[in-house]
Amino acid sequence: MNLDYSAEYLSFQEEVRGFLAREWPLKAEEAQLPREDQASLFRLRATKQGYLYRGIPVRYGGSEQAADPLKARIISQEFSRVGAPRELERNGAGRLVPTLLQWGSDWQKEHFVPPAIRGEHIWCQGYSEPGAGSDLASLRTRAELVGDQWVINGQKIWTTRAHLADHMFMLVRTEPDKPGREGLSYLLVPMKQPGIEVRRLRQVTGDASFNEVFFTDAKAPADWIVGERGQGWEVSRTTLKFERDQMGGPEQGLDLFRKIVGLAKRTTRNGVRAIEDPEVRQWLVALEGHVMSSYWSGQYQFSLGAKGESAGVLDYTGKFLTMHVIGLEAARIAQELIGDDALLLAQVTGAKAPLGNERWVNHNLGSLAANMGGGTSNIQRNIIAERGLGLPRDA
Amino acid sequence: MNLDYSAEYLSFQEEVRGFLAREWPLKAEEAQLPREDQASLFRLRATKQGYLYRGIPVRYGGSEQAADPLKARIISQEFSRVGAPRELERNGAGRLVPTLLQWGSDWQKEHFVPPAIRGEHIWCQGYSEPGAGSDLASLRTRAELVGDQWVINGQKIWTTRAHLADHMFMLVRTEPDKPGREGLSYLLVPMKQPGIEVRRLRQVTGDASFNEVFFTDAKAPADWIVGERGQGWEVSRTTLKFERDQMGGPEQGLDLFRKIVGLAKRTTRNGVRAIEDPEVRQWLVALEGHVMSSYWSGQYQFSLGAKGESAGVLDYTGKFLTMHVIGLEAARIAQELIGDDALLLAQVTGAKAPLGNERWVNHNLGSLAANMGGGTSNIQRNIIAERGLGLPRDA
Amino acid sequence: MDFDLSDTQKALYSSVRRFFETEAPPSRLLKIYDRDEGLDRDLWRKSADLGLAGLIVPEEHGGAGLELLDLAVVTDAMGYCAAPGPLLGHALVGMALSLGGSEEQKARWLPRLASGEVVASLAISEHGERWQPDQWTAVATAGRLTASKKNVLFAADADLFLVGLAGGGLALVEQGAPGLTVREVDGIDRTRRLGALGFVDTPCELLPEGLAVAERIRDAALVLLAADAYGGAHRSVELMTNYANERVQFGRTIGHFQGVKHQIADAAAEVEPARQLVWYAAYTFDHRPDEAPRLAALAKAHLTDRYVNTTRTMVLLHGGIGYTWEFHCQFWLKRAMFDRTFLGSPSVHRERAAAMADWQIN
Amino acid sequence: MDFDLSDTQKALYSSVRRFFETEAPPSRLLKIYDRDEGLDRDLWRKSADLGLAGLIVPEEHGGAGLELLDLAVVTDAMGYCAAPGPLLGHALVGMALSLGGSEEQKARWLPRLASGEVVASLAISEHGERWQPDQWTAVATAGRLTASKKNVLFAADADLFLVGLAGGGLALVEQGAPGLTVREVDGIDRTRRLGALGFVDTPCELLPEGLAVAERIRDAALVLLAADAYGGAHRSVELMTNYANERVQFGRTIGHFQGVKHQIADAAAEVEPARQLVWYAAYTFDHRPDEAPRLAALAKAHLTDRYVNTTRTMVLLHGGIGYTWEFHCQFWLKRAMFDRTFLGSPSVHRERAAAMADWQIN
Repeated sequence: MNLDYSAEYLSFQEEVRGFLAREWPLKAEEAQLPREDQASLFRLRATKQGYLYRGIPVRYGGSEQAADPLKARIISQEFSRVGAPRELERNGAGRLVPTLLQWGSDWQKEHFVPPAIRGEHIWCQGYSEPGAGSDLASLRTRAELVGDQWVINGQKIWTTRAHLADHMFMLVRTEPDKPGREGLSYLLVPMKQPGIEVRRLRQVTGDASFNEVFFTDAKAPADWIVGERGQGWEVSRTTLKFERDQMGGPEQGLDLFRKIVGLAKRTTRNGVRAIEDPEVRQWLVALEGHVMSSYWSGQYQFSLGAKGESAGVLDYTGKFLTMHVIGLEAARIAQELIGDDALLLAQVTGAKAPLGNERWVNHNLGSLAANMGGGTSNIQRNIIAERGLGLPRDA
Repeated sequence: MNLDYSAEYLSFQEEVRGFLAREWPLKAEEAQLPREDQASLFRLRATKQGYLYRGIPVRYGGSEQAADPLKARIISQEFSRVGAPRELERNGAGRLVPTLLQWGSDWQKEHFVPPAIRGEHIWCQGYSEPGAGSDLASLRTRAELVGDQWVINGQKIWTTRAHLADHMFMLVRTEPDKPGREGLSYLLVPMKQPGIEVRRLRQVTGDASFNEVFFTDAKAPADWIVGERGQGWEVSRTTLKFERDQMGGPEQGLDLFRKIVGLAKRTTRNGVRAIEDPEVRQWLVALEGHVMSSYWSGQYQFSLGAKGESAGVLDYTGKFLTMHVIGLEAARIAQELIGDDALLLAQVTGAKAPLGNERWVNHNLGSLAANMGGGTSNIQRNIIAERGLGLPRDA
Repeated sequence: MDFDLSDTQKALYSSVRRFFETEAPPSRLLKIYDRDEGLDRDLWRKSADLGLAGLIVPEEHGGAGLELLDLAVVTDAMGYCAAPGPLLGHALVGMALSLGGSEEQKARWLPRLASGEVVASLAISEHGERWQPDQWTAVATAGRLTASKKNVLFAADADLFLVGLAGGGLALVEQGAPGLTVREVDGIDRTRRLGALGFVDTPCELLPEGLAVAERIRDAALVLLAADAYGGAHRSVELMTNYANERVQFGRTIGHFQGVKHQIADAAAEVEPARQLVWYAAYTFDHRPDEAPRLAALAKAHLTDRYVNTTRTMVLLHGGIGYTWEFHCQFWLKRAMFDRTFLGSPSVHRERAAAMADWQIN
Repeated sequence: MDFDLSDTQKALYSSVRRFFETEAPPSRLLKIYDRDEGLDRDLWRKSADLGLAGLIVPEEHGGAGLELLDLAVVTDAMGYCAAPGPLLGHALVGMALSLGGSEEQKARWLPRLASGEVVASLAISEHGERWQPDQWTAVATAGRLTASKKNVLFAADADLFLVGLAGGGLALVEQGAPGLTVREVDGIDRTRRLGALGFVDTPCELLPEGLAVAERIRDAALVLLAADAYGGAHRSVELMTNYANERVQFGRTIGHFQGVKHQIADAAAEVEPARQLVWYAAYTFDHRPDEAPRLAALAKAHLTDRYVNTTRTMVLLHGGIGYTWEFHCQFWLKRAMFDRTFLGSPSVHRERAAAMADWQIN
């Protein structure tokens, strides 16, 4: 066990720091560009330098570096330290791209990967349906190959950013005579067409980042299928895995913990600063026990990953601990700390994000939403029990 | 809503108080009798007065009074106030007797009820088996009618007081060709015979109140079956209902709460009396919320019962709340309060019952045992969900 | 000796529940959540016609002269429906006037409160978590008040405010009085709108009775919040049960899954017996005043915690749909958050209950 | 940069686990629980032959010269097996001598401690929950000690005691010294026997270094208790999983029931990631001493709470059999209760961790 970097990596760290000192923030007139353009420009340079999109071939816009988790980690830490733009993590670059690199045709990779990692295409993910939340095998939206086009009919729900997206990657039923998962295919679909209607769904916070998407004879070219017909379930697992990895990381718990501590310093309880209240201190340190466990087990998983080893049940518990133990307990503590600010509703949309304690009301509500992104907590428990511990699957 | 007694009941209360003032404790040379004999003598007099065994016909040794829950309650409260012996609540008087009154033959009632309520026969209950804890339908101990005798082979477990008992009432499989519950009969069996071997099972407290009972060609007379052949399941429900009513009553929670408060007064935490510690006070009042809910919903159930009405889901939640919410939380708080006395093991058997704080270690262990008497907490949850709320039965 | 509601109380519960189920179903609640309508005067008038506005106003002043337990039963039914409206504050102002007003004040205001013609509200909360009578700091001098109050129910719509003063004094201020400004805030529970009041040299009229009345009002309010919380938590258990019996996943209704079943059973076991704690707290308010302050604190702390837990479980169990603005879960989820916070959080009242306990003394 | 055990440490873990699985299986533990045998000298000798007694004793004094992390790995494996014996106190006395003993004391004692020839134990706890160095009150005057200590591991069997003194001083007392009386008590966890010591004018020998060493010993002890707790909690998750895969109820293994499954999953999610918290706490002890006291407190509080929760769930999930003396559940259930209480409860260490936090300062 050694938490220090070796000389090779210390020198790589220096190199990255040097690059960042030169390149971020942008200088002179470049600094006058709109924020998004600055980020794009910087990403291009960082990719050229071999710091971003390291797993993606150069011909698809990546930097094609040998896999080196330690270097990746140093880059991530150093970029984060100075607030430099990192890889896009949205549906396109974060979820579709790894899937295409594994399953896509050459044409698909050439056509879709570069604009996705540059953020030029916005992608949304069409998995959930009203009748099938956690149970993807029972999806009913169907696609039929008519001539050289897929014709799609049905409905998707909980589709983040569908109202902004250019494309969707989706699971559709293409083989009606095959049961459950075997009848599904993984399809890419252009969103801006007459056959697609997007309706926004508001959340309990009043914010609207989800959508329902209705398909009525919507079209997609025949060769926009990823993998074979009936292979959709398998293809989608790549994406789901990336999704799971993205949510509930160990740093997330640490960040949240620091914010809660900050809140306890600013608020009052029983006439003293909340952070001096004996009960609050017990709660905070009890929470910190989970947070530090999550963080250091994350570091362990990272070290194993770097050696190509599996972390066993930890591969399944991490997200559950972060979202369902730490997230819920943090929400509870925050609600205790903010006193009668808990009577306020925070309006979060865009720039109107609240600055007062009422933002913790939204956090409190948001801790419930942890359900939707990656399956409900009960599904997570099943996964821990079945895949992590080898208990039998539900009948 | 009225929590006062009407004039009729106030006068009944006076009558009971007068009786107790005269009759308990025993006077003169009667006061020199062994404690158990004093109790028996007093019970006889109280039964004659119509205060005990009110639901049991005079010819079987009861006092045969008209059902009056309010009077029963007054008797219970007044007897309890002066520490006078009440009805025996053990397997015989508490469980077998109501079952026999409903299902038994005249001969069985005459023969078994009087000695049971006088405490002359000690009964044990033979339900659980090693392979079938909560799942009585899968019992395997069998009895075969050979001539005028049942011949019993098999094994029972978790049998309280089997090492002391004269008789057992048990569920045995008499109809091997019928499935599950339909093959069971309810049998009375004499314990002191060569075909029965009792092995004591110690609990984690070191105490041994449970047993395993082995049957090898054990015998019972043919007419010691209660109800018909194959009706055992139905007959046993009477007993189970009484068992459930006996465990986890609302006063139990109140008693426990008072003891925990007493403990918090005697112990120290963070340099002050524990009862002055802000965190302990929060725990205690939070626990009291459940305790008072349990107590007053018990009073409500009592009032409904007196009117012959059902309390719906409350009929199923009471015991769960007392044993699995209140019991476990009280155990947790006690463990916090006793500090390093938690390192001690209390020896509880008989008169060696511990007087120091280490008795709470046994309470802490005992809160886990709540499982065994009336089914595990998960079974209780199923019952609440299925019978109380109408959710579907497990497949 | 009978610890049960009377037939009249049971009928009252049913009729109030039916009334709000009809007049304010979830579709109506969604409209209220969507549009900043303020007080629904039509609904208020109808509920006043039902007798709710004057339920505990003495009969000689035009009310029904009932007890807190009756009002708690009504509040339980309203909690079940997440019923919108200003009844909580309104009824408490009526109680304060009945208990502590001068004969002239009673004669002037109570009949109009009982009929619902005048809508009243309590203005007691101050900045810095000051909810309790012994914490109030507002001072009235020579019939003039300069102060500010927050968390006032339906501040923009009420006609009459009862304002808490330092030392537990109470004063009446009419809407539109000189120097009175009202600022509405966007509260978490839109069925119970909130606003802040500013008073600058505003004329006010003191009630002859002070602290003792203020404490009674506080205790009554705590019991009513507990009653609302029970009603809502009970409804949440029902909603979960119904959903579990309808929603199909993996080929069967999710009520078949033990995980779901046990979550609902745990909620029911915590919530259902607590209704009788509310009843007993109301009963002590009406008949055993020595026990009442402690029971009120205990009930408010216990029930509102149960309510928050239960509504959170409800949302989790519903998955995505339960988290949408359009679906009905949010009405109870947010009402629970309101009930828990309004008039002081559970931990505040637990510490109060501890301080009042007999184990405190001996 | 590699946050993982070394291959040597992994091998150490496996061999220690295998050793105790073979030498002290549940059937052997039951015998220890049943008969008051005191220290099992045969087992002790064998484990000393394995090198455990001298693991962190410097090589020049006959030990293996390893770090606390290595000892924590051993303790993890021993927690997994609920291994009986005095290693905890013994190893800490060796550490104290290494860190704070005179050259003469080291030369005299360390080789015999490392070989296991001498069994050592810590005598630090005093009446009134005084576990921490700054709470000790025992005073030695002119090499003579009159005091009493409780909760001493294997008090009747140890040959050498390290006694905590007021101000954090440390003194050696030999078994059989004049004025020393030993009283055994019946502890909850019979794999780690306890006794009380009385000293009346008993000769003792001070260590030159005081408080700083005492605090290091305390931190090491906390980390080791946390490691034991992880090992035991991990085993408990395994035992539950195995039982759920074997026990048949209602026609299938109970692992099919979601209720059971989710209880085990919840336990695993809390327990498994906490192993790395133990590692990090040990790592800071070895390499980042500024962070070590806080991490030790945090780890002890967190792990022992997890351990108690998990073993209770384990017993509940086993039903009746889990509650019997004969079945193996009790070894871990009681060990958890021991680990939680010994050297101070989680709430004590949480408050210490809070007091040491950087949020305390700024």
